[in-house]
Amino acid sequence: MIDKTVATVPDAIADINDGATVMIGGFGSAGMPSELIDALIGQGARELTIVNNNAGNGDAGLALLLKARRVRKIICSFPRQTDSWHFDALYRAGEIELELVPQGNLAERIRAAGAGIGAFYTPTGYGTLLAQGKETREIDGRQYVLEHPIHADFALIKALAGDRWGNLVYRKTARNFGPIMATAARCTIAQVQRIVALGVLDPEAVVTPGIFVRRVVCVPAGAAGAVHEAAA
Amino acid sequence: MIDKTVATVPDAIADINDGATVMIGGFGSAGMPSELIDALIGQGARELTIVNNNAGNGDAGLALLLKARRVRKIICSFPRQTDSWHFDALYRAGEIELELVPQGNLAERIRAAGAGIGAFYTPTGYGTLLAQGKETREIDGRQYVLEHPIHADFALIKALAGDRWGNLVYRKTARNFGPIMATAARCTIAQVQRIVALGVLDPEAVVTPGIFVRRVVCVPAGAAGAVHEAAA
Amino acid sequence: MNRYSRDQMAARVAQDIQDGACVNLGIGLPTLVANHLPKDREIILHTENGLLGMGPAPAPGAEDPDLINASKQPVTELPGASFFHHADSFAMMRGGHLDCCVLGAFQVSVDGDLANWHTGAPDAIPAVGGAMDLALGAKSVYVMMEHLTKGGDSKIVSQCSYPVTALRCVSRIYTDLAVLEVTPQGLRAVDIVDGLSLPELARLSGVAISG
Amino acid sequence: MNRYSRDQMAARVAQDIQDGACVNLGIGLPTLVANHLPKDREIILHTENGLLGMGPAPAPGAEDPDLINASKQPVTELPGASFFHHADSFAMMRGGHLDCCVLGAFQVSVDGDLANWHTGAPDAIPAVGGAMDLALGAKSVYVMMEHLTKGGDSKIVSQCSYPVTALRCVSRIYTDLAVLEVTPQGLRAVDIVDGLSLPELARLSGVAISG
Repeated sequence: MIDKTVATVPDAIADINDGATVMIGGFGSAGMPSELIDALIGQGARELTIVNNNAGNGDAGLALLLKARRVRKIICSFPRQTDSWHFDALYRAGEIELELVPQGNLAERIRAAGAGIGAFYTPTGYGTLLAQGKETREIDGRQYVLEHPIHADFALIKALAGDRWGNLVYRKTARNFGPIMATAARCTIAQVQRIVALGVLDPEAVVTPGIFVRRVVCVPAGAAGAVHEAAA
Repeated sequence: MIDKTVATVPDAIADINDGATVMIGGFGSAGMPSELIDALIGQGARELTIVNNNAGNGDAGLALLLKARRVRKIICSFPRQTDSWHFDALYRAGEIELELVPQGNLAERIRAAGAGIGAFYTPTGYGTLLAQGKETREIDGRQYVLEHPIHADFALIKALAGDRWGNLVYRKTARNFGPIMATAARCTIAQVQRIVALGVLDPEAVVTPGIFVRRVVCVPAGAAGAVHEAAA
Repeated sequence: MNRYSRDQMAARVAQDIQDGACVNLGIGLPTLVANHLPKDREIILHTENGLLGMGPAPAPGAEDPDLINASKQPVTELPGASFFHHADSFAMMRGGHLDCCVLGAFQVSVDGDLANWHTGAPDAIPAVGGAMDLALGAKSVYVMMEHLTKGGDSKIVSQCSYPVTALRCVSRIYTDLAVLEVTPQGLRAVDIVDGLSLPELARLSGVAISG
Repeated sequence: MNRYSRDQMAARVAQDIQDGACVNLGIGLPTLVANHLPKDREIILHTENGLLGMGPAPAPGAEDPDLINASKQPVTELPGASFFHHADSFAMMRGGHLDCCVLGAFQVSVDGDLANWHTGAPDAIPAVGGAMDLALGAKSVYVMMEHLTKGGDSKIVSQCSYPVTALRCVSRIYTDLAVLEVTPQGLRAVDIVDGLSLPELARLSGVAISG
């Protein structure tokens, strides 16, 4: 029998190794798998490469992973925010490597990894600093930059509900990077607000088919979260 | 006010011009927009380039469009079937051009057109007849073929339900090529079994956002179709 | 010198957005445009973090942390809305499906090159977000900005000195002094604030502008 | 000479499919494998036209023309199923997410090259479907075929004479005479039908096979 559910959050992330590339879902705090990140901080893996849209906000989640100096490199589109002080300090001290990627190229590179595409020509970034040193090509009169997939060892994502096959549905704009990161990692770990019986999720509305998910762990919504669920 | 609904099927396809590239959804008969195709036969446009997975079955839909000699070229993955006699006859007589594309490359080239990708490297077809004359490249020790997007002037697709913004949901494996063809054509025309009020479709379960659809026309299911709807 | 207020600029942009358009309003000044969209037009707002059919800010207390815009502010969804993931959202942009986007800028060149993501200052931490995708993806790219820097320099330039976001992408420029169209023959003034002459506008801008 | 029956071949393939695997069964002979999947294993079937969690054929009269497999035969959906569009389905295949696919073949080479889409005959109408994507996408590619052609020629060859589907993609070959593993050192016999010796199998095959 297939059962991808895992009992505890620490169990779910126990095997993340030093030096791993870890994708972390979320756009700001929407869709950020906070409990998985907190467990990763506790678990202690070091020298990580992190893929996320941002570089941490305030004093929570990814920002604390950075503060704990577990991250060697971050691949993201928008590191600079009013509350990205932990990243800012490490960056200015030369203690973290930054690969800055336009957001659409970041998304497409993650999708390409999951889809087995070797590389692709994108118009985004052509003629800018972020395409310096990259191969370019004119196709049908338009200029493109060659971009390569971003593969990961692990993806940590957050979804609304999941089942024992790993099927997932998301909630509103918290969907963002979750579905594509799930396809691009060797081992995708999803925290969900609830685990439902097989067959409960509408097959027409499953966003991430279970084939892309290795582990599902239940993290019920807190007080704030419970409000959303009532509203959903 | 946005109202993409069109009163009649002939109105929906009236402006398809001679020489147009027309994508037609469906995998076999599942998802095939039969009424739109029948109207296109009646409308009379000639010298068409058709993009479909197959090359017509039996004496219906696309097969009849071929029989009527309206198609100059077909781009597909699987023309040869036990009941593809109209295509077979034209092909053997040298009266139709065939571009044979592996099914996954066909899907990805259609998706690339909708996504603004200039070209992409795919492993599929490398070292085969279907990659002859195409550019290849080794990336990280694996061999790839360069493939280009397939754009269309029109896409004719079938969905289960749609609203006046053009949002669509599909039904089971009749989804197949519809969502990606919708993104790749200048003008996408969807026949739906029912038109619903704005807000009826679940925003989490909309498969084709309305931005990709120009026209929606209602074709209620026939006797057989009514059975499916009762079962849905 | 007269100037268009920020709300007047926003209203002027809104007037140029057609009924039925799918539009992305960028961070900052462009968000004001939402308040001025003509009531008799139905315009669909896109936010690149995965929502088409975005509605206005929620009532206080009704904020939902899972329903935000690209600036990470709480928003609402309208009937007809749809949610999608990031690759689909940026495919929508890059694929040329948006009718229009409205962006802020540091500089725009007479050729329509846009600089709006990075000052290039040696100690600045660069951040690009979706700016490059928006700039080249939408059918029409409208820029909203002050015409002059605080130091009095023109933000309309013959060539961008700041790092560019995308080349030859801007269609129209809406400033506190004028509305300019980017044409193959250079900039053309569509509107000028009352009391400012075309030659004076061109002199302030430091580039040629036709009437 | 003894031969494995088609059902014995299918049962032998089924035995090599692990509990929890996501599997695509190709057109023709491989569809028989579904009838032999061990009851104590939960195996998820994929069909490339957009369904994961495919169930068996429906009862007569319960066919649904919107619910078919890649051979366009009516099927059913199991609890846990999901539907997706063609680009997502082939991304799943090309991206290496399927554990296993089972395919028919005209020929397989000792290097694991597969020929199963086209005879190359001058008057043949070529059709490829999803064969090339399946052949290189799945983690393990199992081929099921008769060992010999009707004319008695080996379908296991040193080099394919038919147009290839994909290079070096086949993991195992299940025939009516043997089960062969494709290794970097060449073919290795895993099982041979009762009464057939390894040297005789190699002689019939016309290629070297280790024991």
